[in-house]
Amino acid sequence: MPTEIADPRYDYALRPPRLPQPVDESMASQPIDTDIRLGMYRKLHLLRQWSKRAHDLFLQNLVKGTTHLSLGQEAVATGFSTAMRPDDYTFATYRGHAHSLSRGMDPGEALAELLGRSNGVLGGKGGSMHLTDVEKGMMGSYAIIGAHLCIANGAAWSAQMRGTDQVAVCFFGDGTTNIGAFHEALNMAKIWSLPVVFVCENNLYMEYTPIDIVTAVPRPAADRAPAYGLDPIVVDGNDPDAVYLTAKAAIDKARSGGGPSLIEAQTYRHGGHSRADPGKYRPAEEIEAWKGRDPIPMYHDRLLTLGTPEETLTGIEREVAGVVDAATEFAKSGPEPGEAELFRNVWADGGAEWRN
Amino acid sequence: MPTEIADPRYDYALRPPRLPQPVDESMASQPIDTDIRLGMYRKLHLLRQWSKRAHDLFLQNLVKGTTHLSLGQEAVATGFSTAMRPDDYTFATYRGHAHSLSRGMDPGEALAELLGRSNGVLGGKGGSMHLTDVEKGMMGSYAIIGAHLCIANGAAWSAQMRGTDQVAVCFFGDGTTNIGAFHEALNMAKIWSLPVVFVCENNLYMEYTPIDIVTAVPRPAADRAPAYGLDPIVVDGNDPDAVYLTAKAAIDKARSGGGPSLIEAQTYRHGGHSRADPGKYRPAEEIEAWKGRDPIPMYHDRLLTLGTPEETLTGIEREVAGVVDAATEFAKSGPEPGEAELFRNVWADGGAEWRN
Amino acid sequence: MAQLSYREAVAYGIAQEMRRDPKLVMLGEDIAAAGGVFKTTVGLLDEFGPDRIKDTPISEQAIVGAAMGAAMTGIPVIAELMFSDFVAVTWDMIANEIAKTRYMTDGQVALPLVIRTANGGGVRFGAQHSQSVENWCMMIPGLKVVAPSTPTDVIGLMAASVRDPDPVVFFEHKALMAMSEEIPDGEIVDELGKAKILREGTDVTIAALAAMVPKALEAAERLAADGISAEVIDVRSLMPLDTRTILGSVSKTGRFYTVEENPRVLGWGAEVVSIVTDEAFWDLDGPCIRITTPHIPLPAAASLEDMAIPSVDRIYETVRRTAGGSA
Amino acid sequence: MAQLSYREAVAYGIAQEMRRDPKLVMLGEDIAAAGGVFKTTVGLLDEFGPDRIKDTPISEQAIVGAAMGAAMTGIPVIAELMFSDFVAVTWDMIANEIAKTRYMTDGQVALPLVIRTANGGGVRFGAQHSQSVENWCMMIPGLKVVAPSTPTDVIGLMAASVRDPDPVVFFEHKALMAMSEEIPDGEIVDELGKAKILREGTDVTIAALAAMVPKALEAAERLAADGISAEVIDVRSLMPLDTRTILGSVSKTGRFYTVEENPRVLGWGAEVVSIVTDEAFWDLDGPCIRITTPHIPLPAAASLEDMAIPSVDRIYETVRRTAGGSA
Ligand SMILES: Cc1ncc(C[n+]2csc(CCOP(=O)(O)OP(=O)(O)O)c2C)c(N)n1
Ligand SMILES: Cc1ncc(C[n+]2csc(CCOP(=O)(O)OP(=O)(O)O)c2C)c(N)n1
Ligand SMILES: [Mg+2]
Ligand SMILES: [Mg+2]
Repeated sequence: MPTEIADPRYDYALRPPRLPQPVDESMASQPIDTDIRLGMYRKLHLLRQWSKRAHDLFLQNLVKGTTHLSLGQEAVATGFSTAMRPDDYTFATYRGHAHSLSRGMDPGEALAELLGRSNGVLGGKGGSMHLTDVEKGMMGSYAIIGAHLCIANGAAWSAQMRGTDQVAVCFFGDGTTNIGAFHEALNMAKIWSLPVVFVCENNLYMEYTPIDIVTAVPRPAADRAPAYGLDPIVVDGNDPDAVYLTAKAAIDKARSGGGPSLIEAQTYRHGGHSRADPGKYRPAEEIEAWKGRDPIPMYHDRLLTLGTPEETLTGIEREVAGVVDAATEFAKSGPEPGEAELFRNVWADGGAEWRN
Repeated sequence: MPTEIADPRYDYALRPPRLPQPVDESMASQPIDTDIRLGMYRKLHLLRQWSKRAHDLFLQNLVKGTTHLSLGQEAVATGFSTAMRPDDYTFATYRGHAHSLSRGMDPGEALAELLGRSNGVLGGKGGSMHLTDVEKGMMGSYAIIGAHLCIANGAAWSAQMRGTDQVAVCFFGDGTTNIGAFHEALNMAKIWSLPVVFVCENNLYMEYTPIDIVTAVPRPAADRAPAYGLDPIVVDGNDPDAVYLTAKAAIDKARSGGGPSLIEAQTYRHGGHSRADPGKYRPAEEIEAWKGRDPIPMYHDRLLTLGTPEETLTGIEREVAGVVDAATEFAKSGPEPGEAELFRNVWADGGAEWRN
Repeated sequence: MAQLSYREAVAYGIAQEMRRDPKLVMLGEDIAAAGGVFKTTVGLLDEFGPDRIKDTPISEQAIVGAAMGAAMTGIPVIAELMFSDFVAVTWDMIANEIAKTRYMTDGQVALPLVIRTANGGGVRFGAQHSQSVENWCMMIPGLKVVAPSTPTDVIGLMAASVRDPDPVVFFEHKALMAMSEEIPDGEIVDELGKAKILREGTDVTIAALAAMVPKALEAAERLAADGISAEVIDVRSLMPLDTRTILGSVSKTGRFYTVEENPRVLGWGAEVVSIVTDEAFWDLDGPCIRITTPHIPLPAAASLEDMAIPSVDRIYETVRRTAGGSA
Repeated sequence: MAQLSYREAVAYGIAQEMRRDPKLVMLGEDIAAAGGVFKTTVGLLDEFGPDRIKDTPISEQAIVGAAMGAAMTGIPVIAELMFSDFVAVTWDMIANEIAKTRYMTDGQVALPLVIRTANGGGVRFGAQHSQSVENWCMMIPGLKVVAPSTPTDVIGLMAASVRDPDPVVFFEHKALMAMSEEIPDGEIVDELGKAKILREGTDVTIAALAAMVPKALEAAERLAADGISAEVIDVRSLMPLDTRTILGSVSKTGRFYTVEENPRVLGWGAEVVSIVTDEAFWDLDGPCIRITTPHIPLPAAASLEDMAIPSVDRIYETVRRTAGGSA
């Protein structure tokens, strides 16, 4: 077959880069408690360090199957989870590690699940793409695009019926805005005024394809909001403060009966789509620019500017490193699940019998 | 169970009526050839008289199964089909009789199909909801909501690839705008700049439910157009001239490479959703008002005003009556299909064998 | 005792459960004000109000997804899909999400929900509104599947389905809607996973489902006149499957027939026959025979549809011809 | 002669057909620039350009619908669904539209299209990315279904599928991607509806599909060492189904086994076993036995997945245990 032709219609890495917005410096002066900010700093680090460890374990061939990391996108999970009430609901995709950890899933159980161990949060049965921890409000990671937006509606509807003021927050990617279920979910959320917040993490790519090539509007979520009677909301998904404030507003609105929101958080993944992907279809300049907008050093600087001593931050980083090391030990030490697990929990009676 | 409660949240007939717009009198002065107008008058009558006959035959228990008539909505099919080239493609729903006839399907074969006869256009195998006549560009009537918008894209894509300048026109109802396939189809049509015209016949109801109760925006199609980078286009679906002109503009645009359009034609069905439905969930005042906006007497008057002699119109009506009578005879005289037809045309080899 | 049609039994069964459990809700297209296109939900809006009986947009994925999300957060739900053909539009939700979530989460997530839908043919609606898709659902691990054949079974199995903590697909048959019978007073609660022997017999076993049950019974009547004693089993529940009742009957008769409305290939009978020939192999006096709709889409014309779906004549003649030796 | 992997054979087979028919196009997610997530379409964009190899949005209904609309208007199409689990997202398009349209229109509409998709497990992707859904498609009248087990078969059956005037669902197996073999020079064109006897035997017949085929062959090797002569059939095409080859083999061996990756209930083997026990009843020396994945969603953990999917050991031991008498 002929050699590759350097044509941006073909080779997406040759297209003009899509660069990040500059940091909104005014965010530093937003009235957010230092405790909340430090908590967010810790979360950013937890998500980052844990994910890097997952990647290392993948390279060591201990994580089988596939993994989808959120490296670079941590501010979205961080800002939202910080704005949520413990009994609120999270719905995420296969790229759900950050969301799971941010809601309080045990890092060791999460890692053990990736390793397919019986001490995994799902006993090894779900795997990387399905992290779920109902007790923590982490209502699942869903690996087929679209469905979970509809399911999140159901949880919000249930909260509405039960009168609990709970809110469901549903995360998904830019590519997901083009699937039918997105449309059905948004419409239903609006007509029933459901307490649900839809969060599109626009990282500019659906797997290996630039989102604009396959999307009729420039902003995949925001430009669709009016089709559901909703306001277009865009937030810098690499700024934890901006995300937190936007999240809080939308969640408060939902909690107080104001109905759903659709938020587009602009962000970028540092690595490839999934484990084996080097992410080469992206212009080098684009990757560099976004790595320069990494939420973690930026937030580190902001906290310093706001007066947090460096050693406080270093302390947090070290503490998280310890957590991740312990999680790794926990995960590695777990036994592989066996026959008992195989036939467990198909049905509510705990078993798998389908005939007498 | 308790007796009915008079609450408009329950009883949709108690809701305020949604009234038609007044006739746009300026349409009379639009430069449309008299031949075209007389052709449209004939089509209106053909669709009306044929459908009434189908209804009569249903009452005589000769039409089994179900039928969905377009009584009241004839101007949409009339205007569009008149603006189409013979080799353009039509895709319709189960409410597809008017579209089929308007593209030139033989009225007798169409009626025979409703009667389940072997001289039906589908040999009796498709029935009322699936009228298709590929030779006439009538590419099918589709009975499950949504799919055919995606299929119409494919025909348009094919025309684009073959370089034939053909355009696909796809009709569907207001209720259909809430299904996932609508969203996927519109997005794909736009990004591939397909020569397809999507026509939402907004008759205010999805079956027995008012469209606004289940839709997040007031205009189910037009208010969604911007989500696909398209202009919102609304047309009086009860005015053949208005429909014709709007259709022509969109089809010309598609044919000349300008990409897809989404058009909302506002109209109303005189009868119920399908054969057995009396349509009682609609406010009486609303039904009356829309019957007063019946496209046929309106167009009759317009043609008289424009100088067509009454006897020309009466002649057309009589000619059509003859066609419908002949179609009825043809249909009634058809034999019922038998075993040969039953096993015919599952596969391209003409048969139904699936094993050796 | 009241005389109730199959159609009325649906609403009756739902109402019984909604009275029992104030949390139970239902959603679907045209189910509230209109009472459903098959009039199977008439009266429910009046009794339970618009917050528990919800009309939806034409958004089957959103409907079933909402049912799932509500069920996993403590609200039991009945979702209606107007025609069982539309199961396909939301198949991802049913087959990939609802069926698998309990297992994937190792039991964290419970899904007490029922998907009700009008199944089957005989009403001349054509290939896209007449399918028997019970086999689609039967083949997915994690779904329970029932298909009642009488008004009383509709009520009892509805109760069993609603009370079951697992997701159940509940097939109401379009051709049975007008069938009517006396139903017992008081609460009616049945059990999933139990077939019923409706007629005892000694020569052949005929297993049938839903609209095929009355046909099998009528054929058995005619066979009896010819001296062939047919045991007729209403399978009722495809998942769980009551193999014990079926195997027990076959071990007695030695001859096994299924009467299936689903198209032939991988109809539910293929599984049952495979089990029977595996586990009752040495009891069989001859091959198991599946009487099914041929492997074709269902045609619309009355004459064609009547030829396609198993008829009393076809059942009678098939058994007569093939079981002759054992009679 | 060239050495080609199964993965490479997919692109090779598609390229062969795209060179032959300049009208043939392909669409799917990440198939163009990226060469597909399984790298099964590498090189095609370069050779055939972006108008014939089209990247799409995540819109499976639109993808398969576009394939249908193009096919019915004279453009043959290959549509890729990245994972076969996603068949569910567009099941309405496949099962209700594509499968039925030729019949419903009494032959007016032809649908020369192929839906390619990566099927099966063994790669630890969990319940939503590892399913074997060949049985879903086999049960729908109007669909043809193939599942090749070798690179050469991939190419030959791809050609047969593309050239077939009916819609074909083409299952590529994820666990076979790296398998490699010499393929013949020149055009490779196979035939739908033909099973292949890969190993002759006299004691038992083992029918297997896709990734189960090499396992069945390995088990047969071990059985031979024990003195059991197993005939191994690669079913290859579920629809049309080559019952003649299977029945012929069973009439010789008297013992029949299936090895299926799909979950047990209504796996493809249920149909085959039902046919065999009906039509070769008097040739059988014992029950037919289906060796399948249990009726559970597929778990992600390596240890669990390996227990779930039939292994060489399980095949060997099952046959050894049950066919002992006839050995
Ligand atoms: C229905 C469906 N189609 C395709 C896929 C394969 N797939 C997995 S992730 C992905 C890209 C998703 O992109 P996006 O929504 O932007 O999320 P991101 O991965 O960027 O977070 C695709 C196509 C899928 N999982 N489900
Ligand atoms: C996927 C799907 N869901 C539900 C139905 C049942 N159904 C048939 S017509 C209809 C209403 C359609 O309303 P609309 O799109 O406004 O078209 P209209 O009938 O008014 O022309 C419904 C719900 C269907 N055919 N397909
Ligand atoms: Mg993305
Ligand atoms: Mg309507």
